[in-house]
Amino acid sequence: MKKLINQPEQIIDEMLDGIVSASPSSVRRLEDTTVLVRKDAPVDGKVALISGGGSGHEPAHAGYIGKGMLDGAVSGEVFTSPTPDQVLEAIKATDSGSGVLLVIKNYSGDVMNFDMAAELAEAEGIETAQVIVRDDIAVDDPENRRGVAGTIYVHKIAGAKAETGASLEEVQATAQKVIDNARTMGVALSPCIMPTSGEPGFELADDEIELGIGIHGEAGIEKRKQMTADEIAAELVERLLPEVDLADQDEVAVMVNGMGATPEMELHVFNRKVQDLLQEKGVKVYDTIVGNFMTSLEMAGCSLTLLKLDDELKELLDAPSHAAAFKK
Amino acid sequence: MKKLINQPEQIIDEMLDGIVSASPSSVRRLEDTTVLVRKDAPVDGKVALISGGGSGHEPAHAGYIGKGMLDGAVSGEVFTSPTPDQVLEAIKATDSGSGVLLVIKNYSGDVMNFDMAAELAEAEGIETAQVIVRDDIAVDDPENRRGVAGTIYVHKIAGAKAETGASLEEVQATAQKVIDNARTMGVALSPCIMPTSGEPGFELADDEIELGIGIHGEAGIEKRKQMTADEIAAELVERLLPEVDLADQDEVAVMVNGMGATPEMELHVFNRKVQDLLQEKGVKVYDTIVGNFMTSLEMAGCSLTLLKLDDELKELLDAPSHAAAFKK
Amino acid sequence: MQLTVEDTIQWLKQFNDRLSEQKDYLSQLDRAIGDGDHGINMARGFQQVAEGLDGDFDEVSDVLKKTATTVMSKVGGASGPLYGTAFLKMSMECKGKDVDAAVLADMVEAALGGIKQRGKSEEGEKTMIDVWAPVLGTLQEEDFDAERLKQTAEEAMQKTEDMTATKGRASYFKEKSQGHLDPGAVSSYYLFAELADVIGKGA
Amino acid sequence: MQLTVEDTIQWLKQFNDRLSEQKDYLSQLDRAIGDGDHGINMARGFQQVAEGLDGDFDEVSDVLKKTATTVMSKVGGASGPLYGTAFLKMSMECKGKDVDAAVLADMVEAALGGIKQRGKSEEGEKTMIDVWAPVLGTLQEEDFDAERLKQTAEEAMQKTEDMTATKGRASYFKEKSQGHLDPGAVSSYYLFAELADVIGKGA
Ligand SMILES: Nc1ncnc2c1ncn2[C@@H]1O[C@H](COP(=O)(O)OP(=O)(O)O)[C@@H](O)[C@H]1O
Ligand SMILES: Nc1ncnc2c1ncn2[C@@H]1O[C@H](COP(=O)(O)OP(=O)(O)O)[C@@H](O)[C@H]1O
Ligand SMILES: [Mg+2]
Ligand SMILES: [Mg+2]
Ligand SMILES: [Mg+2]
Ligand SMILES: [Mg+2]
Repeated sequence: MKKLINQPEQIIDEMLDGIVSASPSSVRRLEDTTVLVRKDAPVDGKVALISGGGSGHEPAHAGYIGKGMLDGAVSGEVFTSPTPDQVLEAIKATDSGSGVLLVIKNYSGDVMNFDMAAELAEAEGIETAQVIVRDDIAVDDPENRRGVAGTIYVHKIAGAKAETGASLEEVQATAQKVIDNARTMGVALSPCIMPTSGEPGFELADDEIELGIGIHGEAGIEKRKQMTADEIAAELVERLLPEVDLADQDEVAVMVNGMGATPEMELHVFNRKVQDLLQEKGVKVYDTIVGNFMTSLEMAGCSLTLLKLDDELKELLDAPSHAAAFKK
Repeated sequence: MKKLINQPEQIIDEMLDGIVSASPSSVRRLEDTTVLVRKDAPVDGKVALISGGGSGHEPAHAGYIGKGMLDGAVSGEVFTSPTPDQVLEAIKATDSGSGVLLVIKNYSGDVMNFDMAAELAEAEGIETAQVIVRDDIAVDDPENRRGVAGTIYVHKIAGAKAETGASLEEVQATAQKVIDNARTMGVALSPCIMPTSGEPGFELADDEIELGIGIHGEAGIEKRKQMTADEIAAELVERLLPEVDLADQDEVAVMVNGMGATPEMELHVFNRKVQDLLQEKGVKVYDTIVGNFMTSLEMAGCSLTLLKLDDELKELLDAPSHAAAFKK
Repeated sequence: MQLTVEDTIQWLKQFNDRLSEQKDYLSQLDRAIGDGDHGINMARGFQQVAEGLDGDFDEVSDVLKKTATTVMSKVGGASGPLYGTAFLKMSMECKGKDVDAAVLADMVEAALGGIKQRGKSEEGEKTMIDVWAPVLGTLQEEDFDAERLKQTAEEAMQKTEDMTATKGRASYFKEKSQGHLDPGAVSSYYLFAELADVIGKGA
Repeated sequence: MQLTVEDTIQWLKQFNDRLSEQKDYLSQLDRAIGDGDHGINMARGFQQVAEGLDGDFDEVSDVLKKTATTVMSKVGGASGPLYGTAFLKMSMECKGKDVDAAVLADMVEAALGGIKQRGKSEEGEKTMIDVWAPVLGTLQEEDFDAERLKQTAEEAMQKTEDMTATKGRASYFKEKSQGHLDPGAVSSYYLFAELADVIGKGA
């Protein structure tokens, strides 16, 4: 697999500089770290939002930095959680005195590293709060569910909440509400290739797809014979709907997320069936986004996220955002 | 190659319905056509912009429909120009009486089909004007150069001009100014696969890249041994700079465009070197965008576009846009 | 010779059959020096043409007119407008006329003119024109001969192999376009081969 | 037995050598039931540890403290905080003390407690804990024996093969995680094997 890179060991460093050089007026890098923050951080009187994790999920997480979403993003090596010292730097650089919310995806590594950073921040007198995203229904045990594309909604909605001047506790509560109401499931048509080893994360035969994948090139829960876009849409919708627990008047937000190498054309074909199915089942769709939001390098496939909305979430979802990867 | 599709013959139809179902409040499809237009088309007192071409370049072209950019987009089969009757429908649906500008990429098929549509429109008493995008310097003869990613700048800037209430002639002149000042070159790391035949557009050995590719899976001008991201950046910058003809105080806009399957991480790595090189050479960068703007299905690789700016172009580039794929 | 309404319908149906048989071959030719869709484009369009030929037609011109509009709206790409224009010009040329050898020559002359104008191209640029032009030469000779028509088209098609493309997608390949047949020239050869076949049988 | 500052440095250098030798193997183990980076993570971090061991250290605790901070800031993933915590707890436990067999047992006990707390995990969940816990058992026996330490670690590591993962990335594989060694258990085995080697030579 050919990649548009230089030394694999330099890839994160070079990526971060590349991101900043594209948006020098809105994003800056903390020297000698893998942390990017809003150019104007810390923002006075505002709770700061920090997210992050392993790299390879671009535009997550740095693409979501900007007014209305994140104040900072911490990047680890490819698919490897960043270390506590890096997270701490992000916390220190974005805290305006109003406290910092850490948006953590539910992986052992992310949880532990961010948690250690929170302990270190506490020692320095900075108040932090955490939310742990666990939207991936491919994992049965709700406690053990991974954080995947639903994280984007947490950034967007909690980010908008923070812009209202809400307290750390309030922003945390809103973020938690998003987490409680977001459910995702994904499918891979082909694996991604680790830049360091040049090896695929799993093997798929020419006529196989992988259901219930995470976002780190790890294998999914089930291999299936190749299915059509419509069949995959039906499978995901059917698995997700019981999990979002909709009452009659509830509306949902829909995210069709490409895993990195799926042509946008195919995402639209997939979305068409998703919308048809939701309509058939009487589910009202308030908002839909289609694109690459939380990727796994050059994996082919997609994930589907449903987020149950209430009035607060709708208003915050519609609020402006200046993030490079999520302008609103 | 696995694809997230149903019947290959249905792919365009389903994609178009999918796009509309994601943005039902901003885009609509003209019944029994492959034309998408602004929901509020025709827009009173405004010159309309129509673009289009073969499909497979998503988010081009329908993703650029919206206030500040296109009024309509016409989609052909994958990599095949749409037919005159379809273009005519787009013209009729978007003309408010102020005339319609056709943004055409310089391919025999596109030029002929849009031209025939213009003749038909004339017969119906609708005024049209045309611009022909030819930014791809991989083709030596300037007259014969293909239209590629530079087309996005034409959409953006001429679209903003149209929103000012400018006349058809003025909008055409601005579009032509963009064309005269935009230059692009691309490179492929792997070919794309035609959904109909399942065949790749060209063959590349494991250690080869293809320089000077177009956007239709056609082969490029030169096969090269695998190069690093920095080497490719240097090659493209060196070829482009003499073609943009910069004076001392000139500023440029930079577009790093992914061909469809290149992880965004790699685009940032590539962009870093581009920016370094431009800085070294004393070229002032006014604006940079990095992402998938004009793709070739799941081709891996990227293109680099440089656009020389003047005050008018800067102002119009900065103007708001509501297009799904280019919010500003 | 005489080309009737039935002959014309037969011609177009045979052409469609040939295209659907050779669809992959034509696309493969186009993959070498283009974008690999010529067979798909032509087969898609002429399938529709064939399906529209069951109605009543007063004269040859009407059949060709209907063909032209279908081709223009169903083929797409470069070949759509070019074949569409060709059929339209042929239709206009024979309007109100019986199609004998002389009228046929005039029709092909009009079509060739239309293709050149639409494509802004000339002979020798490695396109379908390089079949249409020699075919016109043959038709303009005194004694019409179906076999010679077919042979001329075939030889002309073969000659595109050594040419260098300067129009259409193949032109991006410059010298590398040599050694490959032009797909549009091959489909044009099929068109005239089937015409020769129909006329040959009728004569 | 006695673990000196030099022994400790030697131990960590040997561990680093072992990790860089086995980097691909560890990553391959992680590819089967995780995300394929355990070897890369560990090798990256302990390379830095090894490079930082050339300074002057007053006591074993200082070596371990420095190791802990380097591991925490250079390894990342799940193994970073876990090994980092382990070394930090060991360092705190032996502060101001000479490291004999009894202190070593206390150190591993503290480390194991730290890992469990940090990872919210217990024995039997197919993680590195399943090596650390049996190793602690051996160290807590009366007569210290380097060879037995190594054997215990090795057997414990082997036993993770049949376990079902309930923590970390491997837990997503559920029953399918059976039949694969846990990568963190294997790297922990290397850690104790090199410790046994250093102590064995010193004794
Ligand atoms: N400018 C032109 N003039 C004449 N014929 C042309 C021109 N451009 C293309 N062609 C013909 O069209 C054929 C290609 O048709 P097709 O593959 O269907 O369209 P596209 O090139 O748009 O994919 C070429 O083989 C050539 O014969
Ligand atoms: N919660 C946990 N408690 C104890 N050990 C764990 C836990 N999670 C993971 N591990 C250990 O970490 C190892 C994986 O480390 P590594 O691959 O470096 O990190 P990651 O899983 O983040 O990619 C596993 O093999 C396991 O031994
Ligand atoms: Mg990892
Ligand atoms: Mg084509
Ligand atoms: Mg073609
Ligand atoms: Mg791992």
